[in-house]
Amino acid sequence: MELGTSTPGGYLLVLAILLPLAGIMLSFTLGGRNAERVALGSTPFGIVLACAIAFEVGQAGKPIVYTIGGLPPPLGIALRADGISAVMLVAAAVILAAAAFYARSKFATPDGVRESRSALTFWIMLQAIWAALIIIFVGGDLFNLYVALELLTFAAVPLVCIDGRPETLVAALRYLLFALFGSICYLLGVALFYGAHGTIDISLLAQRVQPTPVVWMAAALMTAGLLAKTALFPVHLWLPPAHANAPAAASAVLSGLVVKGSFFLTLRLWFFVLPALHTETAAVILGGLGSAAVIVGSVMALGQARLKLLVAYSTVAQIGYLFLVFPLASGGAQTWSAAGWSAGLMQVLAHAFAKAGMFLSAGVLAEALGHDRIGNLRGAARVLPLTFLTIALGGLSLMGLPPSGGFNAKWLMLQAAVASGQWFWTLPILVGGLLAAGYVYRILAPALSDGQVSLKVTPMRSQEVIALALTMAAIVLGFAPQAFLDFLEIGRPVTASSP
Amino acid sequence: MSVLPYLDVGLALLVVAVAAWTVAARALFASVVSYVAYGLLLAFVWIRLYAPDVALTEAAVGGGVTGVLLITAGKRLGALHDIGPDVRPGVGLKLLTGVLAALVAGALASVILLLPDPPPSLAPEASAAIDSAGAGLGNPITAVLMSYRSFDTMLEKIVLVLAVAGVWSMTADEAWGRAPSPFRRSRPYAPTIFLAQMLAPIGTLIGIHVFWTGANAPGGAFQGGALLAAIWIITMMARLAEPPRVDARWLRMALVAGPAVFLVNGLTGEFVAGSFFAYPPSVAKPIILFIEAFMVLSIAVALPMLVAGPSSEGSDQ
Amino acid sequence: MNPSVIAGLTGATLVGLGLYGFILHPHPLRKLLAFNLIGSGVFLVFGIVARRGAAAGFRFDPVPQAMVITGIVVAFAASAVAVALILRLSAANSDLSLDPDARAEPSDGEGP
Amino acid sequence: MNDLLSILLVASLAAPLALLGACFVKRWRQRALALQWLAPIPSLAAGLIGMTGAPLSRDLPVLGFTLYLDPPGALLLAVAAALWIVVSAALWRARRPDGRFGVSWLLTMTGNIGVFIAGDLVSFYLVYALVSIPAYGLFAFSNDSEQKRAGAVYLAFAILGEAVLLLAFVMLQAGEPHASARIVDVMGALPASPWRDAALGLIIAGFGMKIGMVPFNGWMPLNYKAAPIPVAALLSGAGVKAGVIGLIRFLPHGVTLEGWGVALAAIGFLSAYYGVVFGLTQRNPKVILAYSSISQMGVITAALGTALLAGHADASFNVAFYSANHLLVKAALFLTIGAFATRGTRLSPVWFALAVALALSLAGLPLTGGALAKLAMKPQFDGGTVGLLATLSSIGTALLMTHFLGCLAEPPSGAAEECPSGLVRSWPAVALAALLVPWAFYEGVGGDASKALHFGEILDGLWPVVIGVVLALALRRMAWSPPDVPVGDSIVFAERAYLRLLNVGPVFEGLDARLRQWPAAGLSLLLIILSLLTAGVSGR
Amino acid sequence: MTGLLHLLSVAAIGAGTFFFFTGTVALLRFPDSLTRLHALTKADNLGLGLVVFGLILRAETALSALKLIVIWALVLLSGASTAQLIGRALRRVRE
Repeated sequence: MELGTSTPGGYLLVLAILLPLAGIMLSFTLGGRNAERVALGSTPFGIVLACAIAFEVGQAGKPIVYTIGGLPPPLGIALRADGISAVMLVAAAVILAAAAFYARSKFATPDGVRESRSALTFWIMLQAIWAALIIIFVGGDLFNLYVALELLTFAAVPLVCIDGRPETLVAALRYLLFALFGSICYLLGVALFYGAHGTIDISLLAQRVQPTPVVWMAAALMTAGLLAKTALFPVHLWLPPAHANAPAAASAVLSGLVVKGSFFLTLRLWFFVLPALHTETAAVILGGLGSAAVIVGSVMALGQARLKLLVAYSTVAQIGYLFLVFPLASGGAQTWSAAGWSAGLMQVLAHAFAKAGMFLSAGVLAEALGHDRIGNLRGAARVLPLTFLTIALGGLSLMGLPPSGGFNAKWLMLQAAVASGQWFWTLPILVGGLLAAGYVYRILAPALSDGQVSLKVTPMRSQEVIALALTMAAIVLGFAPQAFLDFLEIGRPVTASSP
Repeated sequence: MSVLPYLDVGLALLVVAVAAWTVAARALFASVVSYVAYGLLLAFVWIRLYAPDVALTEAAVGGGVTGVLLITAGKRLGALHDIGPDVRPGVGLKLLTGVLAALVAGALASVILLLPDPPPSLAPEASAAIDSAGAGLGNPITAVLMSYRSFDTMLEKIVLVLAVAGVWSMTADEAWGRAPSPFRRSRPYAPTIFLAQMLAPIGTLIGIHVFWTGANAPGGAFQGGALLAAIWIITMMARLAEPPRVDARWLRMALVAGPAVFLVNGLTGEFVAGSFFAYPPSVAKPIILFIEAFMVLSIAVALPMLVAGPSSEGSDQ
Repeated sequence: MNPSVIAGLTGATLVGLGLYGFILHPHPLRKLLAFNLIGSGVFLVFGIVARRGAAAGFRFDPVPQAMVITGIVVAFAASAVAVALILRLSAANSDLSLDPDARAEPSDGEGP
Repeated sequence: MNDLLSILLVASLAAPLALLGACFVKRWRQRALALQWLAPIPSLAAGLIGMTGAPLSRDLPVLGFTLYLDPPGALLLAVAAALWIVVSAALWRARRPDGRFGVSWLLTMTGNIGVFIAGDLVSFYLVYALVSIPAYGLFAFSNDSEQKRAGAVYLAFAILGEAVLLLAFVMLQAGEPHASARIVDVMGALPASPWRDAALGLIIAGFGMKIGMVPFNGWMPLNYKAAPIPVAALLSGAGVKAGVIGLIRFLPHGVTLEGWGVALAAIGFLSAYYGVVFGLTQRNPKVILAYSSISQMGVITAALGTALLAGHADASFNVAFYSANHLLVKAALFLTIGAFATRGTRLSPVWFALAVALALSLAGLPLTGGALAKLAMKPQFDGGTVGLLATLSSIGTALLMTHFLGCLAEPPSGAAEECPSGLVRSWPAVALAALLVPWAFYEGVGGDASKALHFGEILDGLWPVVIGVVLALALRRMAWSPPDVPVGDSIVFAERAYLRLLNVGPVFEGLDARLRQWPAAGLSLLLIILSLLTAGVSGR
Repeated sequence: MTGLLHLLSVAAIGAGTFFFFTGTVALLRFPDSLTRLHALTKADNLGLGLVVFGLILRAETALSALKLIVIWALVLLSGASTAQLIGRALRRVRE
């Protein structure tokens, strides 16, 4: 494979990255209302670029590559987009655009003010998250990815505490410090990789990597760092308060996309850098943590009194599912391994859309009712039908009922578990589904029952529709054809590592 | 034979001891001061590793600017908020943490000793590339930063902009748009003013010098910019200059100038040199110096803004 | 014992010390200091990698050194954001503990 | 013909879905809900056409679904569709359309139609979920604590069943070497699949939950007690048949699996007697009907078990016919409760005679549809022990149904209001139809209806009924008072166990709070580093 | 480079190191902050001055000699200012 030279269409990758970067700088310089205009104005271009990249990848049938400055790795930095990058790029662009348009009313610069703190911060950070995610999805150089990860953290933290309440500040600080802990572990791993093999380019490393203690230490450190940023149980301490306290549009992006960024890099590490190694035990460890996350996160979600905290704990649980991909897709060229791989990516996408939609709905709900206490939702569906439809559809995907992306993910995961004889993993998948049904029931059953609820504020129809559109995307994923799953395989290194 | 190995060991022990004190000190402020000393000592370790560029950076940032940042914060927090004794960890926890941290450190140390021999290196490639590409840069680090890994460098500058935006986002809503609070409220002492007055011209000169020589010798945009930043900080501490309002247009433009010029140049690279972020070989050096000049400006503005923190109420008179 | 081995061991020790402080110290600013200790330990690992990579007339491999410079800047930016956040928190709240139960999740749903 | 049938099959699903879509537009909602009774018409047509002839399989483009119709499915489809039409028409004339209820109704209808024509694993799973879960909305959206409880229990079983079936379907799929998801292909590959036994166990458990198989029976009495009469009629009649068609589709045909056959037959007969015994302890006619359903579904399970035991390939026809009869009769019986409650004591003898015939039809009273159903089952329960067991169950059914008739005089509160007047007025017609319609279909599925008129057969059918009735009257005369058994019997234990399970909540909360302490999280991270390192270095 | 210059250079650097050493000893041994400060500044200025002088003798170009002098001057400047500031701070603490 020629991964060291630019391919046709590769320039799109650079453009996709530079667009939001330029947006950040323009927004920062122009300030005030222009920050919002720049951010909103660039989203359509971002979506178009993401789709163009996906199209190119699909056309080529193999990853598209760009070597920056024409200087190939190991000295230079390469960008690569394979199937999963392309799909994630599109998903990220769509969800970010949705969150941006949803947030217009809350983060508009008030009249009579030239510039307001929260508006400027929001629009800059949103674009920064976008830029960081794009780099994470297409980056080919581990150190470059480190900088992108930091960019992601620096952008995400101010969003958590954007309204300045003390509890959001604590949540943000906890998030920041723990994320920094994660980054530094990751960086140490990068240093060791360089020390061992003299390159940190993903595809070059994949060719050179040997199962030495140095490499294992590097992998362990990087994985741990990424787990800290992904908030996989038991290092999820920062996630529930951070995601539950942020404004809805930010929560949607944080839960739907930001944690997926570090998860994506974990995938890259184990499946793209280390595919040649025997990683079964490590995969079992990751799967075990994922299973624990599914169970604990779901049980915790069941017990929450506030909707946003419930949804946040549901994220803890759903992140757990993602990590089952490690044992389920580690079989290299085995057929079941492909199912495991598709399952993992399907889960990433379905959760991203469903959870973003649910957080946005929770925001509409909290705004309209003046609270989001689950105990006081009796009859709320009568006044907020569209919002509860969104929650129901999102819940469908979280539970893994058809037709939804969540169901497809579970179906494929179970398929891989059964076909590979790894029975154990079916248990958390099924129990997690049952528990998810439990917490979705806790929201929906009272809301749909008879009861009197009065609206404090009339919800904005546009916000409700945006949330619904996102969850509909999660549902539509349930009809994804085989071609889509094949697309996800583009560029996936399949070595015949026997289990 | 040579005394150098003993000096190395002594230096290492000293660094570790100061670091240990940073962790162990009871009082917050003592810990902060200890960390600043540690940062300066570390610069010597870098010299011993033949990394003068890093040593410069470490001294300027690790010891200098971070020092001001932490000491300011430590002073504000030290008396006010210390965590009560009730949350102090118990012995068992300390022991467990100690053991696990030691295990990780031990594992790290052993894999460092196990690093392959002969070691892999990109030095030959870098050397060859510098010769052939004709970047005209004698300092390989600058070549790497500005050419091979220019993408990283640009991103890093954007991280700085974002950090400034992040710091500013911690402003209380009422105070938005004002200037950050000055470093001292009362009138500064005469020696501070004297020092600032003396240092400002010399320091500026040295800062520019460090940036300029960076093309061929240790130094470069970041180190030069950090020096200029330090000068501005001292000037503000002496209240010879006041921090600017955060919504000042010139400030914003100065902050993004470096990454923006970098980005525009990266874009044009596609048309003039056939690839994004490539330089036409014949004019590579002038272009790089041109970009670096703007980066110096951005760094010199960004670091003081990061240290100054968000604007606060009543800081606008 | 050549300098790079010494520096490597120093780096590992710094990482260990930093980890200890980072995990145990309740005060966020102390955590931040510990984070910076870990960070400098990590940079030293880059440093010895660069030192070991001396070749082709260079006394060091320039690539890891360049990464350290980038890393130091990023770490500084992180510290600045963290300090701003800590100071903001101290202005809003006298308790700086990060313990999740000391400050329960918001008692009411008057959230955003 | 096949083209017409294909179109009808697509229309069967498209019609209710189109109405569902219309419900989301405010202007159209009222109209759409009022027209619900039209939606099952294509299904009825498809069922009637498909009842004869070869099975039809159609792959739908884009969606990747397969539609499949064979005569057993078509029979159930037609009968279920007819029931939906009748009840919908009556209900939505009487009742001001309520969006929540109406959408649940349409979704359940779509699922119920779908289960009979879904031809691949995924779409079957989808429609099966549709027939199970939205039904919650038909009775549980109220503030009445009994209804809420019934709803929660119902949903718990439905979701649990879904989970079990999901795993079962995954195993079925994994056993199919060519990655085809068509049920026909999958079932063809099952006997040779390495996951055969696990899959079968899960299938029996999963569909068992739907048909109230012991020990998964507890939700059914709660549900039928809580549900309004028309809803109970539909759920007990048509809804439960989703489980039956599931067993028909997903148990292997023409293959001898002795162990599974014996187990299934045993558990079937157990359910059959269990339903009778516990039904006798109840006084609420709705609850008694629920126990009767448990019992009748037990008979069906037993029949499928004997088919598996003998490797009998045609059992699906017989079972389908038996189920179709049960579908009609059980629905009519629920309406009987409503009709009798409305009419109060002013009962004509004709009405009473009809009610008796209906009730005893379940026990196989000669000349009723039930007699035909019993005849249809004969090959399954041919002689020997199973014959005896089947006869015993007939006696039990007669006993239980007589008890039911006795309890009709004291209808549950609200029964009169629940039943729309249209259904009360047309009740005799409905009852008569339930008794006679099976005669029209029996020949269609290859049976010989004249056989049922032979004297020997009539006699054979009559004596168990008589014994049952006499026993019931004797019990009544003796003023036997049954022990006080809570509705749903064993469900009480399940609920108690569930409540005890809730105690793990605080345990998890404690664990979570502890792990979210900063030092704990930090140490966890170090442990992760060390364990991953060890995992790698130690070699595997 | 002549031998004499070399010798002189070594002597100057050695003397400078000695002053640093005594300054450090004083820092550790002196009783209070003001005396410590006194010892430190004196020793550092003189010590650094001698070291710089020794190095100037070895400088190859005038420019690097100049740089060394600038370094010395800057250290003098900051040392003096810092000492002043610390002294004032101490006085304020005592009052």
